[in-house]
Amino acid sequence: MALPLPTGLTQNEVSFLAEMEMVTVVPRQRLDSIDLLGGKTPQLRPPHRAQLPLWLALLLKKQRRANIVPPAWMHPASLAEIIHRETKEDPEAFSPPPPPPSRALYAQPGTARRLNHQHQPSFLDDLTQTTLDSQQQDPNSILSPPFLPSNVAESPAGYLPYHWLEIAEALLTHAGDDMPAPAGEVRSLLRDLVEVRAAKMRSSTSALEGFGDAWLTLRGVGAMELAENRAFLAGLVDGVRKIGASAEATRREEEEEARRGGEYGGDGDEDSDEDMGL
Amino acid sequence: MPAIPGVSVCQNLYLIACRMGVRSGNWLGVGIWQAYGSLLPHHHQLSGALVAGEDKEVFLSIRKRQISQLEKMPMYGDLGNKLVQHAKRTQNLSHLPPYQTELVRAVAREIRDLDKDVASLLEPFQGSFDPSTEQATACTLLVNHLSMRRNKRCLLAYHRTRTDKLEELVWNGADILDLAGQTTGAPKGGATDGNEGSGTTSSLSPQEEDYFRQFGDLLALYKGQWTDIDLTGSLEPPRDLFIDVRVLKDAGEIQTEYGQFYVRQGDVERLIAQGYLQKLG
Amino acid sequence: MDIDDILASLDPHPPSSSSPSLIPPETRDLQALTRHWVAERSTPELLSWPSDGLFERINDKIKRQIEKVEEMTGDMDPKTNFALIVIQTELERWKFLVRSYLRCRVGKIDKHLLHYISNDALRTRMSPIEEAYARRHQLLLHNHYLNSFLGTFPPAMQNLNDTAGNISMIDSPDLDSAVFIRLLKNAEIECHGVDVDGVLTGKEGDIVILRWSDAKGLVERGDAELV
Amino acid sequence: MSYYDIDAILTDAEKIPCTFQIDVPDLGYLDNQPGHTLKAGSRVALPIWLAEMLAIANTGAVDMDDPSQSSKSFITFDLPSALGNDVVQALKADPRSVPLRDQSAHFYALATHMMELSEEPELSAVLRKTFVSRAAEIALHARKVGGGGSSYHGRDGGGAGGKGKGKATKEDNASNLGVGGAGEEFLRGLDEWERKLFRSAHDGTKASKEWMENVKKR
Repeated sequence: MALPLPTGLTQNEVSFLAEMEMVTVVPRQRLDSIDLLGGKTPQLRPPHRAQLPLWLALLLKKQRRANIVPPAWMHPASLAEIIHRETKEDPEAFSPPPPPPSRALYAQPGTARRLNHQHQPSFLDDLTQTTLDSQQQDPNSILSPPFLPSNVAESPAGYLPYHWLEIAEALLTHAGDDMPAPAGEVRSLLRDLVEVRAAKMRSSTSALEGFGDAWLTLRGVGAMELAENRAFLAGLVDGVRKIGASAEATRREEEEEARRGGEYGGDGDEDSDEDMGL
Repeated sequence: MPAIPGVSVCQNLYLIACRMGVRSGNWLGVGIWQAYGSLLPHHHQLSGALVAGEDKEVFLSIRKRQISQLEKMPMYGDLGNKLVQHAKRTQNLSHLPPYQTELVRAVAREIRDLDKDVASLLEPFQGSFDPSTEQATACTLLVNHLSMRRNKRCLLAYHRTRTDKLEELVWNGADILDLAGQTTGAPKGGATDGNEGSGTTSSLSPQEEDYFRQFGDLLALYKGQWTDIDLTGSLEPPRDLFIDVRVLKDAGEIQTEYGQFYVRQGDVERLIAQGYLQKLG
Repeated sequence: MDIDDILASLDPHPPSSSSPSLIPPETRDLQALTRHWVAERSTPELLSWPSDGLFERINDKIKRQIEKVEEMTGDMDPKTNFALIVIQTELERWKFLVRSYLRCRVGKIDKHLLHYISNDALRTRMSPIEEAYARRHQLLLHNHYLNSFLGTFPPAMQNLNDTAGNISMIDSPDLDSAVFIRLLKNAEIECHGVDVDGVLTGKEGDIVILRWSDAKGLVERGDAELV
Repeated sequence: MSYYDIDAILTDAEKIPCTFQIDVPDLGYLDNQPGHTLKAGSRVALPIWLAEMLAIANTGAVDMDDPSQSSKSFITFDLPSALGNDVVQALKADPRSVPLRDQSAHFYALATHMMELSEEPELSAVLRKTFVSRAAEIALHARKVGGGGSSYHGRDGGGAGGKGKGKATKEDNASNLGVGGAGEEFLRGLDEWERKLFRSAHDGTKASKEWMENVKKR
């Protein structure tokens, strides 16, 4: 095997991915811009804040060259709010992911729009051609984790980003002294959160009790939670599909018959040819 | 219509059996049975040439073992199945159990026997065999044909399972000598799983040793296209390359005036082990 | 970073007014590389080798970065020393992404060699190097079988590509395998189920588990990405 | 269904009860009577790989009076006992109480294959429900075991040989299949598909635990 790994990212790979998330640092030393493969790093000039990928921020932190500003969602108040939402307001679902941040538009001065948000056509388009642009929007221009700024200081409180657990563990372990509250307090809140959500993940299998379902939506699930359960969930869904394969085929044939008003049942020949792989 | 293009005669024979199940295309059937018959002389020579005396011994001895085990008439395909059970065990082992030389030979031999049977069954018909009038023979032919296909599948799956393992070993940088160490005391072909004590016979067949080398060369070629990436490097995401260390003793090489230093972990692991350095944080 | 790289990494389309402008091409390459890696690691079948020369470009960049590191080493001035640390750390991250991506692809190709080299449409998913590797690998395997046992078979049974009968000899990936995707836009998803086929009205940001055969279109249109 | 898949091949070796529709002189050995004619009507247990095509294939006999009636198979077959009514009823009653492995190590694969050959709508429904409800139980035990499991993700690759974490994983899971105290009996009764499911859940939990530990180490 060229790759002795299961399909889908492993926990370590997910954690690696999370290290690409941008976080906010407060430098303690000057550091000139470094020309990296992924672009130039910003000049670091104490005490001015800067945004860096987590892996680099941790490197600086370990060398006491910078402090990390934890994202707002990690504040105890925010975590408590999320736990409340997950337990009281909607005990079934995961709490929703953070809304993409908004940006001022270059094409329409004075207008702001959420990042990635589909363009609502407006009379302005004739002037700005933005419809044309957004129609042929390049997929790579749509940002998503780990490339959305969901863990910088400004990112909204009360929402768990996709990589919440990885970010939290990394920051608590290596930047505990930068926490807005005693690390122990944050930790215990996180532990509760992990528990609540693990239970939801488990019960999600029962969503398949209808065992004919074509899909399962897990809005708000975290990357690490997915990594832990993906192989099992996929195996479950695949198993149900395989056991039901013949029933599904029969159902389709019948529906097809019905659609053709059952003109003639004589499609046996074609079918058999397919079976023979001809 | 002699045969369906791109499909082997055996396949056609088999195909017909299936097709006739869904429509009575006997004219088509006969055509192909004839096409099959016309190949017979060639088959005779081939299988005749391949009946090595040694093969026969092995074949019979294994058949005997089978009978005593199953206390019933062994069926075509039973030996192939044993091979696949070996493959199943192999999948769950981290090393490569011994190659089942005898079993492989016996299963291959079974195919040639079956092919001979088919030939002699068809011979009297002089290539004008009509399945609709000779149902019993048609049935026997189909059974023989299916048995051949089955054995082929078992042999391929067994060898593929092992080449998968071999390829993995190449990826992991093992060399042929490591594999010579991959041995077992079990009598060739008698191993039930690879865990017997070590002996001296290699667990690879000569052909497998060749394959191991050839795939190694192929891989080297492919890796050569991506030298800077180091394709055989770790598939675990990189952890910290660098660590904080404090100098405890003068190691000569890397002592510095301020006793703390930031170095590449790989470079100093031995110094840490030897107690010159202490890892921090 | 020379001008060719910048030109090469510019989008075929102008960035839409709603997409973040001013993303430097280097960052876009990292984003593209990361997406390709995650996608390849998450699908049952081999995805298309990027036609925009992304990996050839990245390979050059890595090569040049390695040269830079070699120049910088030896210079033990603590300041550059730290820059060196940062550069090498990032370098290792990129090398891992490319390595894992390439080996994931080779793994898929090895698993279904004949499937990918017997079909023109599928063959074009491989890079020229990958195709050469696949053809050679198939050759080695077939000869190994022939030398080990297949050679003693009746000629008509020595092929590995018979597709007639109840099971084809050419194994292929199970395109109905379950995958996980994130919707990048609101979208209607046609999903096939055992008892029912249905249309799922998905919201931007939804994480959905469904059959790859149902997800493929969305992913190719850029309405969803694999996670 | 995959040509090289070991489990698929082993599944095809499962025997099913068949009845011959015609006399066949040369096939006596299938019924333990080499040299004798295999008489029409004799019941023989044949492996799927053989029975399947013998049942589909057509003797090609032409009935002059009514050509449409020409089709006649060499054999007819019944569902194997593993999928017999008593098993199905037991599964309806309490899916978790049935040791599927005792019926067949490849229980679901066997059933799926049989359902391809003959429509069994009820069986299909029962088995899907069985699979899902047993899966929940499997996950429960797997998390218990995996949570306490030792490291296979270790740098050395863990397990004998050290080459290829995949192998090492399979090994220590295989040895884990017995564990789980109360659930031991249940786990012993898992078929191949369910064992894979168990490993998935087990490895998932284990890998998460180890990731947590690694974060602390770094």
